[in-house]
Amino acid sequence: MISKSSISKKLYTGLWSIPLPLWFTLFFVGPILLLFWLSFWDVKNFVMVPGFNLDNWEKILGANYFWSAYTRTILFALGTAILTTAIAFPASLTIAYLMPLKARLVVLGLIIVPFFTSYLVRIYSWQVYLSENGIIQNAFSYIGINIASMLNSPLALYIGFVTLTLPLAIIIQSISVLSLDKSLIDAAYNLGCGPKRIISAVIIPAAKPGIIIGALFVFIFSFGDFVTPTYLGGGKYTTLSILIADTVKSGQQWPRAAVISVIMIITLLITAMCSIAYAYRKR
Amino acid sequence: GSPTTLTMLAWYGQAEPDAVEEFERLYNVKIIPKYYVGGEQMIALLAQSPPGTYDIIHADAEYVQQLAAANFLEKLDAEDYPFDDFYSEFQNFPGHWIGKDLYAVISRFGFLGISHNLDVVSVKEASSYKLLWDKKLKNRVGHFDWHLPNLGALSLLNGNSSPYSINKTSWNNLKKTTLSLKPQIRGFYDYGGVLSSLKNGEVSVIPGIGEWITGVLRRDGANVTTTIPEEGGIQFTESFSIGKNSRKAELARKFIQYMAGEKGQYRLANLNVFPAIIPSKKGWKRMIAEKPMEAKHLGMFNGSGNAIDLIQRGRIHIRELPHQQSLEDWNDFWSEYKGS
Amino acid sequence: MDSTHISLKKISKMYGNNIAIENLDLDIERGKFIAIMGPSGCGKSTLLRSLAGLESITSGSITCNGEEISKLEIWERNTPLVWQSLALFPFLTVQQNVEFGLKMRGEKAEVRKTKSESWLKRLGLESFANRNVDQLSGGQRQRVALARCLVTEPSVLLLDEPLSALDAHLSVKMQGELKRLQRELGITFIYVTHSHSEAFSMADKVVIMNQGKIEQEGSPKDIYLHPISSFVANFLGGSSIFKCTLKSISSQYSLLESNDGSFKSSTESIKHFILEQSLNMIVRADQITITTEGGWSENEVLCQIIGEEFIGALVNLRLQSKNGTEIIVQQQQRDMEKLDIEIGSSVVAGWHPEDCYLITN
Amino acid sequence: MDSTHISLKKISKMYGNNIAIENLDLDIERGKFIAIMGPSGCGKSTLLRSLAGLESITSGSITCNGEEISKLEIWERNTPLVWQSLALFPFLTVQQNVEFGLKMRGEKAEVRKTKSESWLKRLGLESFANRNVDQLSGGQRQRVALARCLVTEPSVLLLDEPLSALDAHLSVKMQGELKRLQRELGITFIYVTHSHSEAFSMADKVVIMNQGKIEQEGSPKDIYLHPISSFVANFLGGSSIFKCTLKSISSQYSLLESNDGSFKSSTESIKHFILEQSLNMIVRADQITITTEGGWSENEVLCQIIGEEFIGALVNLRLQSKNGTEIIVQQQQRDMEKLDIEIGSSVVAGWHPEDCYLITN
Amino acid sequence: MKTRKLTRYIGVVFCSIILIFLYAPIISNFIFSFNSLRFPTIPLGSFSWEWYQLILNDSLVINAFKNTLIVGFIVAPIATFMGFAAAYSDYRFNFFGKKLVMVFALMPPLIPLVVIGLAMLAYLSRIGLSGTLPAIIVSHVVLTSPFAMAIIRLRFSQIESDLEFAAQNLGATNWLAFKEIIIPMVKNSVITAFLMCLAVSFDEYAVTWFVGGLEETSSVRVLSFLQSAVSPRINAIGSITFAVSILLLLGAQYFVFKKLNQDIKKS
Ligand SMILES: Nc1ncnc2c1ncn2[C@@H]1O[C@H](COP(=O)(O)OP(=O)(O)OP(=O)(O)O)[C@@H](O)[C@H]1O
Ligand SMILES: Nc1ncnc2c1ncn2[C@@H]1O[C@H](COP(=O)(O)OP(=O)(O)OP(=O)(O)O)[C@@H](O)[C@H]1O
Ligand SMILES: [Mg+2]
Ligand SMILES: [Mg+2]
Repeated sequence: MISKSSISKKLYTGLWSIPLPLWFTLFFVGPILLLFWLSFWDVKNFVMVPGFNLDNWEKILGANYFWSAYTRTILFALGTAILTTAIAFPASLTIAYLMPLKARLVVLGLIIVPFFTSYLVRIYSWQVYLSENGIIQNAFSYIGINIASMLNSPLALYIGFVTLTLPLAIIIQSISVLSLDKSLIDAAYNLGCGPKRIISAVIIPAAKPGIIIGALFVFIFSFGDFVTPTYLGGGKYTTLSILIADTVKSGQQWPRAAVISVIMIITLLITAMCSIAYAYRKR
Repeated sequence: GSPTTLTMLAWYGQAEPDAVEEFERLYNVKIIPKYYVGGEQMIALLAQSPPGTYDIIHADAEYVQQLAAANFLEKLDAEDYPFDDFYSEFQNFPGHWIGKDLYAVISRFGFLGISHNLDVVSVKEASSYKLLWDKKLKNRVGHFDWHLPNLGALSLLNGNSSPYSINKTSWNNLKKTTLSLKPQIRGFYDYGGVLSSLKNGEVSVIPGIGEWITGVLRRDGANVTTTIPEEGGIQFTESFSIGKNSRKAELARKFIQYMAGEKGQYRLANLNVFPAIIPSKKGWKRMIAEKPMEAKHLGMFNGSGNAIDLIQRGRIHIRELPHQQSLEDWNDFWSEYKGS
Repeated sequence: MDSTHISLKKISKMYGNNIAIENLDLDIERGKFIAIMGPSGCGKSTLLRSLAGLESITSGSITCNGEEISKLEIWERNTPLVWQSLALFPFLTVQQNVEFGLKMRGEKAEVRKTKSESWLKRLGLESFANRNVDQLSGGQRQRVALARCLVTEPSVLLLDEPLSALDAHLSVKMQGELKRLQRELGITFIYVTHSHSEAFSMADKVVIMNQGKIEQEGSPKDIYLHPISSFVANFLGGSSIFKCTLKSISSQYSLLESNDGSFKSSTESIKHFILEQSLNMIVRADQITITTEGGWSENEVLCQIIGEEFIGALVNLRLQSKNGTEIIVQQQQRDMEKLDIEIGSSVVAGWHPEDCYLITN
Repeated sequence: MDSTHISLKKISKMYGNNIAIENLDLDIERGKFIAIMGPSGCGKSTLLRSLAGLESITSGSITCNGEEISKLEIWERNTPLVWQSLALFPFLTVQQNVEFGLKMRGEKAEVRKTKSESWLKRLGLESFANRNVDQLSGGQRQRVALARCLVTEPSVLLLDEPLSALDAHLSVKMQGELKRLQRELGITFIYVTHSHSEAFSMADKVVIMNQGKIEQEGSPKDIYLHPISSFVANFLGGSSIFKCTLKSISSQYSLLESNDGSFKSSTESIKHFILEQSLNMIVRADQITITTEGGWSENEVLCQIIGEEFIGALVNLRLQSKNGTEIIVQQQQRDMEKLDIEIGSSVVAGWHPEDCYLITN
Repeated sequence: MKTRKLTRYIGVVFCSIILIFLYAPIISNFIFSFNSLRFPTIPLGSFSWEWYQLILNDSLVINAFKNTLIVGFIVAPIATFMGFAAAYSDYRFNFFGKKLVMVFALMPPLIPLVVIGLAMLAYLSRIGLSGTLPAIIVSHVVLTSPFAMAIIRLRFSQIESDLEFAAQNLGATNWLAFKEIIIPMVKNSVITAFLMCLAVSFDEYAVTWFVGGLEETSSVRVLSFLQSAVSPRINAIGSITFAVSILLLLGAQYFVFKKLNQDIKKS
């Protein structure tokens, strides 16, 4: 016998637990399996031929330039994650605790808006500031200081990555800092925790999920970003996404690109799972 | 009635109004372009799209070979196109024929040598690729981020008479030569990057590119030019083909015919996106008559030293896929070089 | 050193237009145990929170050891508070919660460990040290909150109903611990509670609040025996209140008249009053005796039993006189058994003139 | 209709590896007031939460009116719970909180308004109707939580320490309200409390839990007079426990031996025991009398006074015998005044053989 | 007290610096969109509307804008709903394979765009969907819903879980409890998630290029301008997008503030 309530319960559970898995099964699992399979294909005469061989894997895993790109990408992503989190956190604190409600809404709005202007456009615009004879160099020479162009330097890369990720980090962090129970802060003060320590003793642990998830997204974004390394890094800093583009240039070597992708996915998946586990771990 | 549509997979600019408006009017068609940014992605896109999605395909010669090999192109009938009017070098352009079958009609071409900022480097200085190692150019040399033109140019410097067909020793030498250039390099740029870095002075010299870049910059007032060094230059070509299973093959043929004709050629030589040399004699005439300055810069003038002359004198080598090494080897080396 | 530890002078606290504390004065001696009681919403928690600096007072001054502290930051006050709402840190384990205050004081890890473990043990929480606080029962949580403050062994401790979620047995045990702590370390306790037994058994001084003001303060005995207003008498409960008019004063007994008849009271308690004044006569439940016959005492009222509450060894009887006055009588279980009465029975409630306590209306 | 309203059969609840309730059986009659007591962490809240469907029980069955409900959804059970943690809706006003249940039942706005206002009034909250719940005092919040459940007038009401934050005066008033509700509407109350007086004054049946199991259930009187184990006696408090061995049984008195000497007990209470059995002798505090001389009773122990608690009309004395047994004596204030004793004095505690209550060890 | 003021001051200055940083590219973008020169170098050329005229007369650009809006406003609701559903079911239910679902739900942003673009195209063309707006929508939903999920899940992890049960205990069915309790509590994060999805969809170019065939969104357009034609039209497009989004924001804030003021008056 199926009772009315059990139908309604199934309906309710189903409504929430089915859509995303269903959509993903239809439109994501397919591509992702295809991608994985692709990494074992051959390329003959500039055409990909389905097959199963490990050559692509051997080739990539055996290439020095792959590993150097891999380390470089991880380091940049990690650096950006730390940098962005460090910049975003004081800002989130200010927004959450030091601003009146209306100012908070305005500032959060202002932080979201740039997001709607294509990232490509914004990075392109950064070139104007950083390049030789760019705005910054001109400004400095106006006050009598000569500086080198900043384009194609790690600094430029970080500027690009931070442009990409900062709004996201601030928003995620703010959500999590704002919903923190204020009485916990008072309780900590009451136990002798000064305003300097309150951040490390209460706010950070309590807002940990937000901070970590924010940093994770920053990591993911900058790990896979192609635009900044290309347009602000001058292609000099081969990251994995640039390497993918390069790999493809040896005549339709998509299978090798797939290998790199799979490695990237695995790396990010491990990072993601570790950081989520850490974020939601109690204590 | 409302115009029929014609789809075109092309490098940016080939379906902009300055190129196609007249054709569209004449035949009451609307050309819908799909612009691509890299040949590889273009081929991948074609490979994964249903056949017949794209009626016209615009590509560089290297990719025509790949496209034909992969059976993405319809065969063409040479009779349909005004090859008689083309300079002889382009009547039987190697990359476009596979055996007896024609797959593409050349639309325009250009030479790659050393592009340089005239404020820093004179034409005379640019007469040899050795310039690249010049002390004053430290950290002032840029690369267009593609191995074929760059390695081709340096291969010429190394004295290889056919730059893309080199034996193992020469290949190793080429690698050495290339790696020794790395300290001079400021960056590896895509099209846009090349343009802006030359323009704003970030780099002073870029090998392996040509008038297709400097021509654009000059229009914007930059003091730059391209010099073909004594060691020789590289040639690139663009062409039109008809996509496999195109349902509008007839119209596509009309389009190619139009582009190979005088009016089309004249337009192509002056494309907003970047100028290039055209293979049509009638086109040359009109260029020389109407835009002598531009024509001169591109090498379209009468007399010795013009584009055809350079080709005939053996100064120019067609950009090709490597013969004795695999494309992969070259590419891998390029990755390694960038990462070094 | 002055024996006054904390002194509140004319403090007021408004929430918008609501007055939570009004012009309150209170001196607290060092090392004493002060219990604050009062009806729900009378401002007890607000008072503690103001002392701790969690609320900034609207006016008045708070001094501690003679120094003004009302402008000090919360963390500078060293006045740990056991919150009514607990406010445990959900991201820390039980033990980490307890160690928090020590950590803030820069104690070394071993010291923290020893101290926190000893306190967890004293509060019966040793087996929960590594649990998350949301995996605890209500009483366990409350003990964690208590341990979190006790472990810092401060000179003042503010407690807001710290034992309200504990069963009587445990509560008594905790009361013992708290008392011992107060004696051994000389901590000044300011203790809000709604439990009379807690207040009366632990406090050196009881403060009864009403609507943001202090209604009465004094030793437990004093307050119990001599409530200064019918509010206090009522609040403490266990008393019957008769509205009377003073009719005559003689050397031994004075005469009062009420709806329920005329009563005699020992003149000693009449001192300050004048004839024809309206007074409240308060008689404690344990001083009223019921009989079936009456005639043994000067003050007797005929009543009907309307309720009976059996509370362990004692029975509380609620009686009603003909005129509707409610009279509460407390009997020991064993005495009750001798009388043969049930709800609805008519009985005579009587008390001695010296057990009358008179206050103004 | 069967008089059993709710029946729990062998229910268990595990949290991971922690057992919170173990194989518990309980029948609850319709319209009765059941009080559940037990030490902190014994599983009281878990029991209520399981009844309400907030925790899914690990095993066992719960029937309500004979129907199995343990698989029903929470909202199908109609068992409103007053949460120990309150769980008020922070984004709703007081009145909206109270109206919530009615709204969910699809009541019209006017009906909701009338009902909620009447309950707010009965609970003394009428002036807070439009406040946010975080602007209330602890006791006010608790009353909102109470009102939120009461307003739905369900047939079963689950209450988890619903009066713990109220002062005695208000608490008594609320107890009256609850009792009245039970009588008028015939609601079955399942009431968790740690206050003996609440349990004993309101409940028809008291259930004492210990470590997830029921230790004893029965009428308040029964439990008070006849605890079945020393755990219960201890938990209820106010008793002294002597460990004894049964030495002889005569027609009138039986003889028991303990560290503190030998005692006599009326044989009636010995029935089930055999010679040489280890027993606990339990003597209620109100049945022990202290004198300075002794010699008035068969059972006497010389002790020292180690503590004195003044609780209103009563004084609790804690004594210690030479052998360290703790003895609790409850005296009425007025009797105490006659004896001239203080902490440290030696006194003799004595009790009658018929006041001994014996249980197995 | 003094230090508190100082902290606030420093905080506000810090936030302003961040805003300046975030707006710097947009400002220069705006300025150069009116610059007559093709390359964005200093000194500036003369003032010119040319680039705006060019894009406003370019049917491809107009069409791309239209597509962007269509795609964004279809994708954002779907993705927000799916992200919400996944976050809620993770928070609320326990079912077999939940962890796996969560892992998959987080995966799309982990995959390099060029490659997922190709794989998507390969897959979608096999099911006959490639080269259409639905193809773009389908893949954008895949790409954006993980963000929605993460943001909303974060909010859920901070909600006292008792409240929903308290509502059910008072007779609210799960639907009602959802409406009365869950929605009010997560509303803001859902709005944030919606905006985030919109922004990510607006921004996406790599996958869109592959699966969209002849259909383009404005960021694909920007990409081709950037990679093959370097043209201040990029700036013009950017400025228009920016102007539109700031107008949207102002509109939204107007309503929020209106509501705020009403609330303040009420209480
Ligand atoms: N979520 C949980 N995870 C693990 N253990 C739990 C959890 N919740 C409660 N417990 C444990 O289950 C036992 C019973 O808890 P419960 O809340 O029922 O106690 P209680 O009788 O209500 O106590 P109190 O009077 O202190 O409120 C306790 O020991 C508690 O630590
Ligand atoms: N944030 C607030 N905004 C407005 N009024 C408040 C606020 N907090 C408390 N109040 C009011 O101030 C008065 C005093 O509150 P307080 O918490 O001090 O009471 P309390 O004596 O602790 O009561 P209880 O015994 O119920 O905990 C109450 O009437 C309460 O409603
Ligand atoms: Mg309070
Ligand atoms: Mg409990």
